[in-house]
Amino acid sequence: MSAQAVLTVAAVLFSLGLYCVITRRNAVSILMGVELMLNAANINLVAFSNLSLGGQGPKVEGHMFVVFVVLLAAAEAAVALAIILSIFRRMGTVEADRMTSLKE
Amino acid sequence: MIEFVMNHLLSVMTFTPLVGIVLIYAIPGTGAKPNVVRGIATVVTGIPLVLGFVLWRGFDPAITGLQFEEHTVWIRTFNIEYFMAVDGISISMVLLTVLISFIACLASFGVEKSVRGFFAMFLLLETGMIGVFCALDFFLFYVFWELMLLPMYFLIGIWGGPRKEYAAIKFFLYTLFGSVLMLLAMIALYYNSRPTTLVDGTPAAHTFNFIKLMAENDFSGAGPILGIAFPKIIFAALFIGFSIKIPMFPFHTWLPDAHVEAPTPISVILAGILLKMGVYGILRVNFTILPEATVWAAPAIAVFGVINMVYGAFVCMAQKDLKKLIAYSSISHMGFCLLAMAAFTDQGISGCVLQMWNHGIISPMLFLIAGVIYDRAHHREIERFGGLAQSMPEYSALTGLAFMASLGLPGLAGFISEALCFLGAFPVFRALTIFSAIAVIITAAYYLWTMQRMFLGKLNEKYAEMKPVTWRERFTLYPLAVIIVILGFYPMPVLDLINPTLFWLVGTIRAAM
Amino acid sequence: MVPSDFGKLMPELVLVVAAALIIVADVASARRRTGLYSSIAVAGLLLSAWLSVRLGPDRPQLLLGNMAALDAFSVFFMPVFAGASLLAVLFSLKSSELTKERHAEYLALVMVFTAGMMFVAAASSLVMLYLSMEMIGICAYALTAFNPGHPRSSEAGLKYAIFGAVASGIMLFGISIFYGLTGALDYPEIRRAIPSLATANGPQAALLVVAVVFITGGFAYKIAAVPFHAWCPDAYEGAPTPFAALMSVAPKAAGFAALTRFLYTVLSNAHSGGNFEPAFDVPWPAILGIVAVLTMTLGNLSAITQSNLKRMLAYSSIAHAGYMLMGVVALSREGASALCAYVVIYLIMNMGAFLAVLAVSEAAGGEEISHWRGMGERLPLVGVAMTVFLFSLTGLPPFAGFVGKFYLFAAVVSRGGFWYWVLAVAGILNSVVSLYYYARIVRAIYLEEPASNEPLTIHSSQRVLLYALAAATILLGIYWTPLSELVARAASFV
Amino acid sequence: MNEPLTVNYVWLIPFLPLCGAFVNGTVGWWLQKRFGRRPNGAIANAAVWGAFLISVQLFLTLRGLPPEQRALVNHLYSWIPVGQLDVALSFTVDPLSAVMILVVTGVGGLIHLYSIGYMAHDKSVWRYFAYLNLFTFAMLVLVLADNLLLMFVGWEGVGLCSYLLIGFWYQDVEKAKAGMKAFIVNRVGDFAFLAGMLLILWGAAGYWDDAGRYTMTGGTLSVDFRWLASATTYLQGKEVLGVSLITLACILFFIGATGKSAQLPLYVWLPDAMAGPTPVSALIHAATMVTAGVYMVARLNFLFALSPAALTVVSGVGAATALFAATIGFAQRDIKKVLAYSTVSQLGFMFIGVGVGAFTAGIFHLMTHAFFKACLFLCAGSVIHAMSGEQDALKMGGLAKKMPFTFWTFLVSTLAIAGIPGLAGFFSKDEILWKAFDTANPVVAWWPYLVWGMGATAALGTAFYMFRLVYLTFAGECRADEETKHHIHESPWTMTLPLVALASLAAVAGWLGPPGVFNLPNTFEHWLEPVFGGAARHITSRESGHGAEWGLMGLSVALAVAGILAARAVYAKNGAEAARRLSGRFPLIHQFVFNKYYVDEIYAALVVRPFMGLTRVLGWIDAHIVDGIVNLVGKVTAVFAMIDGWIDLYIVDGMVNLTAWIVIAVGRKAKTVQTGRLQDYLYVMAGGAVLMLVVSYMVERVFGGGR
Repeated sequence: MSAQAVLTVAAVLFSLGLYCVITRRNAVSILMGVELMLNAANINLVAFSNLSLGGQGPKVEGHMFVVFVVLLAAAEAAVALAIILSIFRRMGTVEADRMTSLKE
Repeated sequence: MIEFVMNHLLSVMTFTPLVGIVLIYAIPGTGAKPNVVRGIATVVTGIPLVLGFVLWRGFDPAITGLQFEEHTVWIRTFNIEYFMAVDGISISMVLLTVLISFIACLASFGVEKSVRGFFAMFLLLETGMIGVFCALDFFLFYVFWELMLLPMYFLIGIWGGPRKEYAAIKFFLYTLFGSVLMLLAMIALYYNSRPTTLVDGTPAAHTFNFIKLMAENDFSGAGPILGIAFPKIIFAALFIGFSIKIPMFPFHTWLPDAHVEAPTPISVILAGILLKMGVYGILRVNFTILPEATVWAAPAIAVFGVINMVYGAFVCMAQKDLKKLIAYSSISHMGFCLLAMAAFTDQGISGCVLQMWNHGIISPMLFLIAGVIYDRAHHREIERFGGLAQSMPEYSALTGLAFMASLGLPGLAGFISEALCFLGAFPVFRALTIFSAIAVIITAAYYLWTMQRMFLGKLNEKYAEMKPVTWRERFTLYPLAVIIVILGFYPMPVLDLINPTLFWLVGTIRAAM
Repeated sequence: MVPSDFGKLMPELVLVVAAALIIVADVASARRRTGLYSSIAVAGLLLSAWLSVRLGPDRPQLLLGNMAALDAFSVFFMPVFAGASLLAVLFSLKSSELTKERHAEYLALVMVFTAGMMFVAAASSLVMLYLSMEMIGICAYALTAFNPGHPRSSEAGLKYAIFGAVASGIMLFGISIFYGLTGALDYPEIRRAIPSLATANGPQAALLVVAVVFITGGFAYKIAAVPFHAWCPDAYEGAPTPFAALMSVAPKAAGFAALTRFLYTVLSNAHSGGNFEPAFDVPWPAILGIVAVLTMTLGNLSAITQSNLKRMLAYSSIAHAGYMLMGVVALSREGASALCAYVVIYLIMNMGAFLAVLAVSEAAGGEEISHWRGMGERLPLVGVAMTVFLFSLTGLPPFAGFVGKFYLFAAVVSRGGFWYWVLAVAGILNSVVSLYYYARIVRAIYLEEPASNEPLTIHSSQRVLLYALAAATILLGIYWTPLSELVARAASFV
Repeated sequence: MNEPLTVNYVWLIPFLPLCGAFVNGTVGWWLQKRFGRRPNGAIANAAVWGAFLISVQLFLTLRGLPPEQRALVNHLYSWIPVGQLDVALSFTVDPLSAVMILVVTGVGGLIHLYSIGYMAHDKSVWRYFAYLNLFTFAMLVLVLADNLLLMFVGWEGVGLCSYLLIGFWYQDVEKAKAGMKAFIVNRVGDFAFLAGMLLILWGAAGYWDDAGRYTMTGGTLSVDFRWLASATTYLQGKEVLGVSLITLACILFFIGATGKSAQLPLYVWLPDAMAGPTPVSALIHAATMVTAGVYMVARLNFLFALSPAALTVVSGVGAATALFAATIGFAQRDIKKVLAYSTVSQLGFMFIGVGVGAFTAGIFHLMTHAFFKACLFLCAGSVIHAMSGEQDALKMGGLAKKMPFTFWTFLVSTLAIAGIPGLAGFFSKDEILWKAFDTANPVVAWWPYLVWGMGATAALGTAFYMFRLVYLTFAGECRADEETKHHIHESPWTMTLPLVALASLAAVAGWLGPPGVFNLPNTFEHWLEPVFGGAARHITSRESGHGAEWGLMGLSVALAVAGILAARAVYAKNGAEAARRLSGRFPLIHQFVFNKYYVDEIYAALVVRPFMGLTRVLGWIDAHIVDGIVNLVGKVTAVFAMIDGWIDLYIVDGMVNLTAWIVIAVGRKAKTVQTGRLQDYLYVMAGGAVLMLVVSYMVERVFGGGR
């Protein structure tokens, strides 16, 4: 597996994630887009950990990092979902478009 | 005690007003007793006045260097020093400041709205003003310079006339714009200065010390900024900063608004002292530190000076409000200073500083006069008066004296400085000087016209019963009148003070030509 | 992992322990003993600050296997964070926005948040950086949305969370590419790989640009720089005011600390005289310069039209981030020390301003400018203190804000060069513009008539704090030698 | 040159009137209230007469010295010592200023005396005497000044007093305006004076090179007249802007003189100045102040003598003014206006004198004119006093019988001004005309004939209109109404005594300087010789000879007699009717002359109105454009801020959309950014990140890595 292939896959995944984030109106969907972006990065990290792009041999750091990222993504999603839930209770919607009480 | 005061005369003068602020708020019950506050303020402004007299007597004018030095390290990281001293240029301004502040303090007795706050701001302003004239460290100078902004903003903004808020913020923004340019220039000068030592002997990579910036540095070698040679752009930045204060055309429009809206004592301070800071700054900073650039800019300064003189005078003619008229006349009169300083002749520079002094005496008197009539008639529209000489003879006589002094009538103070300005400028800017002298004619025209519309002719019955000049007003007006007359025939007290230093200054500039 | 490193991590650990203690105490007791929890928090923060000061290393050390740096720089920031959080805790004592029931939660989150910031400032590895930034991020989302009774609070929290998640996603993607390019995640090792990148060309160069820009973007989000600033006003407005005050200062400071460390130690080569140059051909100083100008300009211009004080202060904090970026962009030891100085000064004056807003909004019933009308008469000393803070924020002597501005401009000017001068002039003009909206508040305080003449009172603890902060603002403006020595030491980390 | 002797009491001469002014000005109102009007007048008179006595003492001292040493200096202190410039407050008494101080204090004293009676009913006599004393002070400073700058003090000081006194009855707005006009017109002259002073001082102290750079050569610039006189050789041949420096300076000085001495084109203020009390007109606008210009030219004789061109201008303007003003005198009805134009005309004569280098003759005429014109004005004052304020000569008539003193003194003075031999005016005027004829003009050869011709015509006119006035006022039937007629009375002794004294002087003073052909000692010329001797060397006579002098003298006497006879023929009987008849016959000419050739209106149209227009335009520009620019900057900032919620962010938004379209191929019509909508925020951020990328590339390409 070449670095180029990995990068391409990751980039496509990242772009899809970003696309999702930007176009989706449902807060949950947006969070899912974020997950895609994070996973794009994870693919990179894992791949580069095995490839010797920096001129060194395979390493463990990348794998380790990915574990942390997954963990954190979950935590983040938990907080975000909690907030979404609270909003849903109050406003009956999770559409990001509707939340415009804060503006200048 | 006396020894301490004598050793720290300038600091004591500068910070006594701050002590006054503390007193005003610390003494219980002052909020309900405005007269106590007024009394404290009078004493507290009186102390610098008395010390100013001591300073004057103790000053040896023959020495061109610094006197009454107080020098210590303030912020070591940036080699900032607490450096206060006076030389011939600054002492004249310090004396003017303490005098005019005292008179303005007396004139402030009429203020009825939150008296404590007013005098607190007033005293803070005085600290800033004395500090500016004493500071010889650029950073310290800048701090004092900016320190004046805040009280001035409030004094105009709270105790001013109907459009006070507009005038206050305009004043603030204008001067802040000028001073931030000055800040950049100051930092640039600092970083391009040569290594030197601080007052305690420790080595310093750079310096803010005016004297060292002048004596040990030559900024011709510093790299250009934004594509313009270093001395020139620094000169320009400083000059714009100072010229806003003067105020120089086309940066002058804050002045009429500020004057019209400011309460009388603040107009007095503004015209008497604040305007002088611009010229003082140019002499103190631009002239000494950047002599080559000064020479380069001299023709432009002269041209702006002439525009100020003639344009200001013309615009005066068109004014309907007495205070606005006096404000524009200040613009016109400060033009003399610019023209004269650009000539680099002994007479010119001396005329410039003497003109500052004289204008610093005359224009406060004019504003006090405007205040007297405003207190009685509650407006200042020239056209709406008429024949006041009949109902207020003493007031009319004082006004006449002030007008005559301002239009440069020989025998009164204004003449000597204007004559010196012309004398000094003429050998260098012949055509310009002659052209600028047109201002003398126009000045006579607008003052006499004003005189005629307000005081002569048929008495406007509405103002037939006017309260005569009160004793408090007399205390503010007569000292100035006496000084105006005395200096007209005997200007030596001021000339003696300023001349040696100024000649030395002009000598250094000429050496750069 | 070396166990002795734990000793060096005491400041952070103390905070975590304090957080745990608060939660335990809360769970253990039926009554809400706010005083106790707050005491624990205050004690923890004080202890942490004291420990961090005591840590003061003679020479830089790397802890946890190069993950965290313990050097003058990080040690400088730790007490700053602790101090800021301390203020936030004190602010919260009498704030009606925080219900008594959930005070313990709030305090615990603030503790963890503070520990996170300390890690951010110390992060010496991209892993640590990401983790600690997420740590403060998650706490911040929760704290912003802390007040479920307040509809804006949740909305702000959600926006902040999603925005933060996307930003961290972008940053992580950048990190992953950077990892690919350098083959390392901790700074010393990356630094070793950098020289080989200096001559990068082709796709590698392109990747480098993407990596640097994406990572910078992550930082930009943290410091609320344009164009990653949009969350900031909403979050500040929605968050409980005590936390908004903290958020306007501390995470930004942490972001700046991390950014500075990353840029100076990883992406730059040190030159003699304490200046730095980019180590390879990615024009990040120019980008950051542009970002700085845009940030301060947009922040100031947007602030002009605000009528809600918290929002105005939010935009003002965006503008101040722009100023602080000037210190980073200066790429010199002077720039770093200017940044440090500004952080401290900004902390004092901005938190002071937030406290004043908090106090007055509780006394007068709102955060709009109109609520401040005639405050000079109704609450004279609060008016004075607010005026001091506002003029200090403008950067006028003799207030501390001027010293901060002076530091920043001195750093930029001392670099010289055309673009630095453009930056300096842009900064200086911006500070003139900023006067306009700060003065609007001052105008309301003194120049406008009060809506009613009923005397107002504020809580005495707030009063004392307010005066203390105002006094500090003035004092630091007049005599700042101690501060200048501190920041000079902090900036010596590279 | 000899160092002048030092006398240490000259300063008392101006100081006494100053004290008088001070006392009257500060406590005078109280004195008047407490003790009546007497003390005010007494103080003022004492001050002036004291000064007169000291002047006499100085005159005697001066006479006791050998001619070449006749200069006394009283150096008080360094007034404006700045660098090499050292202007002293110093007074000098030489033969010229001795004449002047005697005239000023003597005539001035008489007029002070007269004023006591004249102002006996005014409600603020104290103010009047304060002004009058102040004027005397300023005038004395002017004539005693040892240098140009101090002279300028007096020069403007008299202008101020003139302003104050013209507008003495300021309640009348027209009078106040007349004062203002006088001051401002004088200021125009002062402007030129100042310019001339600058030019001559710096010209004498150094030189300008071709690049315009100035180098100072001299040591101390004491700028006194002796220093200036000694610098003339240095000044000769120097040019400024292509013109001889001396000529330019002299012409500037002369413009100054035209202001003060009411010459063309700046004479317009003097007729209006008659608004002041009549003794003031006598003192200021006839005897002393208006002659200051003549005195100044005479004082600077050493300069003017070196510039034939400037002298030509002076004599030309003088002659033109003499003639012009005389013609206006024909048609005036106001007794004081006639005298005013007569003064302008006579001043023209003086300028003819100094303009042809006959400085002695000019000063001589100045002195005699002071006597007879002061007398005429005081008589006029006496008449007006008697007529209860009436000034229209057509409403007078037949006063000779009722006011014998006034009539006879008026007649003597009129004969003197008309140039009847034996009286003072004859000698001085004839001397001037003769010198005008006899002095060669190196610039324009025929100039002497022209000047003489104009002068002689003016003399004819003078005789005519003065006698017209005599006949209208004193002859025939009284045309006043009964009420006024009833009040007509001779004035008290304080008023008639000065009349008699002045008339006597007008009668006999001429014998001090008889014409050369009389072969009598010319005391006056001899007296002034030390002052003008040097200048005289530069003036060449055409050597017209005795015959010509006799002939011209005869001719001018004949002209005077002709003028008198003509006036008698027309006005002796029923003068008012004659005047009306004349104006009826030549209505256009009469209107034209009566309205003073509409000069005031022309000035108003050409100078005053454009000037006021300009001030208004500039005022508008300042308020709207200069200030507007600044406000605009402010407004733009504010507007920019206001709309940055949409316009500014539309742009950002647009770019976001653009990049979004390019990169993700998704376009979405998002509206604003700070909308509170999360999506928009994300757009900005993603777009921003992309933008940063793009910019990075661009910066890298364009600036080579951005270092």
